[in-house]
Amino acid sequence: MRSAWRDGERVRTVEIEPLAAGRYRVVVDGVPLELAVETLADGRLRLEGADGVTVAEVTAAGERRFVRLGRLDFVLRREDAARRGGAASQAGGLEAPMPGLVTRVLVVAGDAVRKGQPLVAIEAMKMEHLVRAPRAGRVKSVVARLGEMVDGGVQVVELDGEA
Amino acid sequence: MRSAWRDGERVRTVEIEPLAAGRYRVVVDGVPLELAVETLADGRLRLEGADGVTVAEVTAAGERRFVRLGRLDFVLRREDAARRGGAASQAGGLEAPMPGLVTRVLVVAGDAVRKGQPLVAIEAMKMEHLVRAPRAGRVKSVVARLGEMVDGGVQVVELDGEA
Amino acid sequence: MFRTVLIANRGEIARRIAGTLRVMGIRSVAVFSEADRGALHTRAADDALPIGAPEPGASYLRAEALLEAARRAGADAIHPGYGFLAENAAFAAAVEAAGLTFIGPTPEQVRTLGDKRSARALAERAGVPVVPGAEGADPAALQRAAKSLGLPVIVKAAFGGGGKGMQVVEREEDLGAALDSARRLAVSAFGDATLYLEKRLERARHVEVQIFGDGRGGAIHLFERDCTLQRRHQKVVEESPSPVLDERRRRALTDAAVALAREARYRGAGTAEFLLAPDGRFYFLEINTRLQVEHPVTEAVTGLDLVRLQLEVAAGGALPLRQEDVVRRGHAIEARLYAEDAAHGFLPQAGRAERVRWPSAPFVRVDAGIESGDAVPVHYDPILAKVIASGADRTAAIERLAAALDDTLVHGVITNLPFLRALARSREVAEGRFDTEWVEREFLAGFSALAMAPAPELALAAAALAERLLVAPGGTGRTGAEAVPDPFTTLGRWRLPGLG
Amino acid sequence: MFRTVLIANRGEIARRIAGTLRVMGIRSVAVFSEADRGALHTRAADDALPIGAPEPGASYLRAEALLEAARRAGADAIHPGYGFLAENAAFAAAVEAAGLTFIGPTPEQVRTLGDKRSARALAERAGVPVVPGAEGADPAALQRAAKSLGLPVIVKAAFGGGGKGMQVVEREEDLGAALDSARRLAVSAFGDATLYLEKRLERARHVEVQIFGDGRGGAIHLFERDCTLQRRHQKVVEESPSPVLDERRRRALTDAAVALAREARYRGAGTAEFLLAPDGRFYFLEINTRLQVEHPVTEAVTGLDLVRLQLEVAAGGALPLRQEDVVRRGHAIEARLYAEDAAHGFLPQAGRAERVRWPSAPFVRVDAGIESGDAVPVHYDPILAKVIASGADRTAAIERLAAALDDTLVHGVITNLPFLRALARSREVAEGRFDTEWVEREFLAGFSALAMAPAPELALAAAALAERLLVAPGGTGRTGAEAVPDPFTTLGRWRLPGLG
Repeated sequence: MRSAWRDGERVRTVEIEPLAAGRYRVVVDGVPLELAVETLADGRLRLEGADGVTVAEVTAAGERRFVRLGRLDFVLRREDAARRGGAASQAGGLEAPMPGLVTRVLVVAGDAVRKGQPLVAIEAMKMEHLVRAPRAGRVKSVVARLGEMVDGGVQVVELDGEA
Repeated sequence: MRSAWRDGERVRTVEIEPLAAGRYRVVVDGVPLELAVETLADGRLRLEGADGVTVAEVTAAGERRFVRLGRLDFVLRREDAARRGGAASQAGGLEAPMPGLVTRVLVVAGDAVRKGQPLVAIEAMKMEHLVRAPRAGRVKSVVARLGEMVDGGVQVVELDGEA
Repeated sequence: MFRTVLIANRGEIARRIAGTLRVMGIRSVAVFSEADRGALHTRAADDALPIGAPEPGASYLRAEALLEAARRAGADAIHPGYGFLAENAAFAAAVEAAGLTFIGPTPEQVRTLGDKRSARALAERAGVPVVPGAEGADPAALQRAAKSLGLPVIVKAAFGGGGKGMQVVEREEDLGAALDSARRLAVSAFGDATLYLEKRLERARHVEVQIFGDGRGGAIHLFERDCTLQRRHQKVVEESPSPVLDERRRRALTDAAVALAREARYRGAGTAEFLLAPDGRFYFLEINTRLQVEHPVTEAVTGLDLVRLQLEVAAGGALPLRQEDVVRRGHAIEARLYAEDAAHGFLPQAGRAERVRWPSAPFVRVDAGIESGDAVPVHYDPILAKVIASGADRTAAIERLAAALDDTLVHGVITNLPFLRALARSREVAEGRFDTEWVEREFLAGFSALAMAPAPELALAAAALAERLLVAPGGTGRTGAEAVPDPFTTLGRWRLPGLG
Repeated sequence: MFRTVLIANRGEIARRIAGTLRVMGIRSVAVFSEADRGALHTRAADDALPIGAPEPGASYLRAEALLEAARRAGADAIHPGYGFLAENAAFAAAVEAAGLTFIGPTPEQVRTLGDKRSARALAERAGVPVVPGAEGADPAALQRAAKSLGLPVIVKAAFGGGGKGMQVVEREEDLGAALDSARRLAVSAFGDATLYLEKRLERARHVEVQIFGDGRGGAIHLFERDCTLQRRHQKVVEESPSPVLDERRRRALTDAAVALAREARYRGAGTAEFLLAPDGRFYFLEINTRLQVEHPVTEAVTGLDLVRLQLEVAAGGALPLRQEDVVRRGHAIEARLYAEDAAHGFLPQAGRAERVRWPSAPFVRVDAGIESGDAVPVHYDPILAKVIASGADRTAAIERLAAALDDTLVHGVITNLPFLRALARSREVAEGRFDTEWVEREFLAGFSALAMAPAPELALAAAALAERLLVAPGGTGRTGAEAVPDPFTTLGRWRLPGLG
C-alpha cells in the first residue's frame, strides 16, 4: 500500500508491505524500516524497530494527521487532499493562510498584477493578513467574496495559468 | 417501554412514553414526569422538566448504570441482571460481597448451618470478608471453589429452598 | 457577598472565574455565542445563556445582550474577565446603571486609565517616570509626533491593553501605512480610532506590578511579573519574580505601582505595566484595569486567589488583607498555549481539538479552555490554555514547565506547543537573558529551521500504519460531495476496528 | 545524580514518582504485573517492564523480578514508593547487594524501625514518650500481654505500616479470633507472623511529622500532618498544619521527631507518627521508613518536592536544605479516593473505570492512578487518586477540596466519592472537632442513611432514557453465553447512534 504525505513543503511517500505476525516492511522515501506493530488498548501504536520501541499516537483531523512520537508532535497531510490547496500554495500564496473573514478584496478578474501586489485581506482574531501575488500575471477569477468566512488553505484568487 | 431498576435495596420501575418532538412522558414508580430530552454533543442528556433543566451523564458498566445529576452520582442496576445475584442478596448474603479470592470454604453440601455461621471467606486487597448464613438451614450446594477468583454479586453458596 | 455572578467572557478565563465562584458557593452564569454552544466554559458554570452570533460584536461585545442575560439569570454582579468589554468604561457604567456590581474599577477609572494621556498625567502626578509618547486620531499630527519622538516608534490603539495590533515603525516611509492599519484595527476592535505612539526603548524588559485598591486611596501590591518574553509584542511566557530585579529595584517598582493606585484611588485588581531599560531605569507604560491573563503566576507565588480578592473587594468595599499579609515564596512561570503556527508567522489557527491531554504533576497548574473534542472557533483570541509551573527557585519552575509542556498534547489544531517547548529549554531563558524583542531577533530563526526540518521516517510510518490499522470515521474514502468538509463538524477521531 | 531509576510500585504513586524523574531529566522505568498491562503508571514512565502475574506475591512483592527488571533497564537506583517492598529490609539489602541505590533508609534502619520493639527502644533513648504496648508471635503470650495492658487494645501486624488489617479488640472473648485473623493477614501481606498489641488511647488524634535525615546524624523536619480522619483505622483525609496544635506543641512534636531521626542517624524521608491525646500529650507510635501516601499536603504547604529531596539525599548523601529553608505557608488538605463502597462497610470494589474526569482548579492538585477506560484490578490497594487542595487558611482549603470533589467524576466502579463529599462538607470537619474514631462513631450512620435513600426520580428517568437514546455496545441484549461477563473486558461505554 502506497501513500503520499505533505510534510511542510515536502511531499513524502510511504510504502507498507505486511510481513508475518504484525510485522511490516515500511519504506519511507526509499528508506526501508522493518517494524513490529502492536495496536495498544487506547489506540496508540507501539512500533518496535531496529532502534528500539516507540509509541506513536496518530489523530486524524480532516486530511491532517497529528502524530505524537514520544514527546514530539508532527503534523502531516494526506497528499491527495494537500494537492487541492497545496498546488496553489506552491505556486505562491493564492490560498487563505488561515481561517478568517475576507475583509478586503483588492482586485477583480482581468486585473494585471505585479509580483507581491496585495490581492485579498483576511482577518482573524484581530490579525490582518494580506494574500499577495506570488508573481506577475493576470487575475483569472476572484474566488473569495467580501465578508465571507474562509477556511485555511482554501483558494481565494486564481491567477492566469493556474489549475 | 418499561424497565425495572435496582436502587440499593429497592426495585423501581420506569415507563417511557414518547410524545412529540423530543418530549417524553416518564413514569417512575407511578410518579409521572414530562421531560424535553436533548442528547448533547458529548453524550450527556439535557432534561428539561417542570422544575427546570438538569444535565445527566449516564455511563454503562456491565449491568450497572452510573448516573450523574448535577454534582451528585447514583448507581443503578438493570433489574433483569440484578435478579441473578440480587435474589440471593435479598435472601441474605449468600453472594460474594466484593470481587476477591476464595480463601476458605467452611461448609460442604448437606451441612446444617445456624444463622450467622461463616460459610466462605473471601479476601481482596488485604481484607477478609466472611459470607455468613442469613438464617438456619441446610447447604444445598457450594458454588465457590477454594482459590477461585469471584466477582462481586456472584452466588457462592446455595441454601436449601433457595432458587 | 454576591449570590449570582454573570461571567461576560469565554474560554479559559471564564472557566477559571467559574471555578472560584463555585468554591465560594456563588452561582455562576456563563454566556455563549453561537460558536461556543456547549463550550467548556459553559459546562463549568452553573448555568449558561446564549447572547448572539459568533462575531464578537454580535455577542461578547454586545453590552445590551450581556445585561439582558444578567437580568434573566438574576445576577447581582458581572465579572468581565479580560479582553472584550473588560476595559470598556461605557459597559462598566451600563452595568452599574442596571443596578448590578461591575467587578472592576469604577467606570471613571476605566476611562481615565484606559486613556493613555490621562494615565500618563496620573503617573506624572504620582512622581512615576513615563516613556515619551503621543496620542491622537489625526494622521498628520501623529506623523509629526513620531518624527519628533524619533524612530523607531510603537503604534497601537489608544484603547484596550495588551500588544494586540501593536506595530513597530522603523522607517519613516512605513509610518503612513502603519497608522492606517492601526486605525482600522482600533476602530474594529475598540470602536475608537484614537492611536497612541510611543518611543521605542531598545532591549527593554516588560515588568508589571499587580495592584489591588480599596477605591478610597488604600492600595497594596502583590509583587511583580516579568512578561518580557513576547512574540509580535504579545506576551507568551510570564514569570514572577522577575529574574533581573534585586530587592532594592523591586521595592522601587512596587512602591511606584502602589503610588499610582493610591493617586487614582483605584478600586479592585489592576496591573501597572513598566518598561525596564538595560540601565535599570523603569518607565510607566499603562495600567490595565482588569484581571491579567498572566495572573496565575502571582497566585502561585503568593498563594492568593486573585479572582476571590476581586470579588471580596467588589462586595465589601475593603481590602481583605494588608500588605504584610502578602508573602512571596518561590518562583512561578506560565506559558500561554495558543492555536497559532509559530513556524509560519504565528498565524492563528482554528478547527477542532480532536484529542487533548493536559499535564498533571505536582506544582503544575493548567488553566484550560478546551477538552478533547471542543471547537476552536476562528472568531476569538486563539488562547487555548495556560500551563503554570512553580518551584522553590526559578530553575525548578522552568524544569517543571518544560516537562509539563512535554506532557501536553493537543491534536486536531496546530498550536505553539513546539515553540513553547523550545523556549522552555533554551539557554537564554534558563539564564534570564532576554528582552522583549529577543524572540524575533534571536530565537525565531533557529526554531523555525527546526520546525521545518523533515519529520522522522517513523512519524510517516506511524501515519501510514494508522491509516491501515485504525478506522477513521469520515476520515477516509470521502465522496465528492464531502470534498470540502466543515472543519467544525468533521468527526475525524480514530476508533479501533472491532471495538466500535 | 542517577541516570535511570526503576519504580518498584504501581498506581498513583508510581506515576507521581515518574513525574519528578521526568522533571529532573532522569529516565524512569515502570514495572507492571499482568493485571497492570497498559496501566497509567506504565504510560507515565519512559519504559515499562513486565514482572509477573497479578497477585502481588508473583510480581510487585517479588524482589528477584524487580532486580532483574532493574538490570534489564540499566537502572542505577530503585524507588520503592509506599506499600509493597518499601519497608522490607531484605529487599533494601538485596538492592544494595546488586550494586544499586535503594532510595530510602539503610536496610538496617528499615529493619530497626520496622520492628516495633526496637523502634520503641529508640524512642526511649531519644526521650520521646511511647504508647504502652507489646509485640510477639506467640498467641498465648499476646493474650496475656493484652490483659495486662487492659482492653481495649489494638492488634496489627508488626511489619508494614499503616492501618491495614488493624483491629480493635474491646472484649476478652474476641481476642483469640482477632489474633488469629491478624496473624494470617500478617503472614500473607508481610511474610512474618509477628503481631503488635497496643493500648488504645480514647479520642486521640493521629499527628505525624515528616522528617529527612542525611544518614550521618543530621536531620530536619517538614512540619506535621494531621491524619486523624480515618475509617477502619485507615487514613482517608489528611491535612497540614494540624488544626489543634499551637506553636508551642508543634515545636515540641517536631523537636521530638528530629530527635528520633538524629538518634537513628536516619537517611532519607521518613515519618514519625504520634498519637495526640485530648489532654495535649503525645505518644510516639512508629516511624514509617518511606514516602507517605499523604506527602502532597506537606509539599503544598512547604513548596518542596519530597520525591526530589529523596533523590537528592540518596544521590548526594547530604540534605539539600537547612531547617530554616523550610517555610510553611497556608493550609493543605488531601482526600483519598478509594474504590470502595463507603455505605456498605467500605468493601473494596474493582472493575473498569469507564469514565473518569479529574477536577482542574487553582490550588487543587490531583495525583491519579487511572484515566477513563483504565482497569481497577482486584489484587491491589483500591486507592485510585488523591485530591489535594490548599489555601491561605484551613477554611479556604476545605472549600476548595469540597468543590474539587464535586467536580470529580468516576463512573464504572463504585468509589468513596459520596463519602468524601459528605465529609468535606461536615460541620465537625469544618471545625476540626474529630478524633480517629469519630467517623465510625458519629459520622457513618448519617452518611449511610443518606447514601441509601432512594435515588431521585430524575436519575431513574435518565438511566431509562439513556437506554433508549444511546447505544451501549455489549451492554444490552446479551445472549446466554455472555451471561457472566468478565468485568475487565466489558466495553460498556455508550456511543451516540450514528456517530459510532
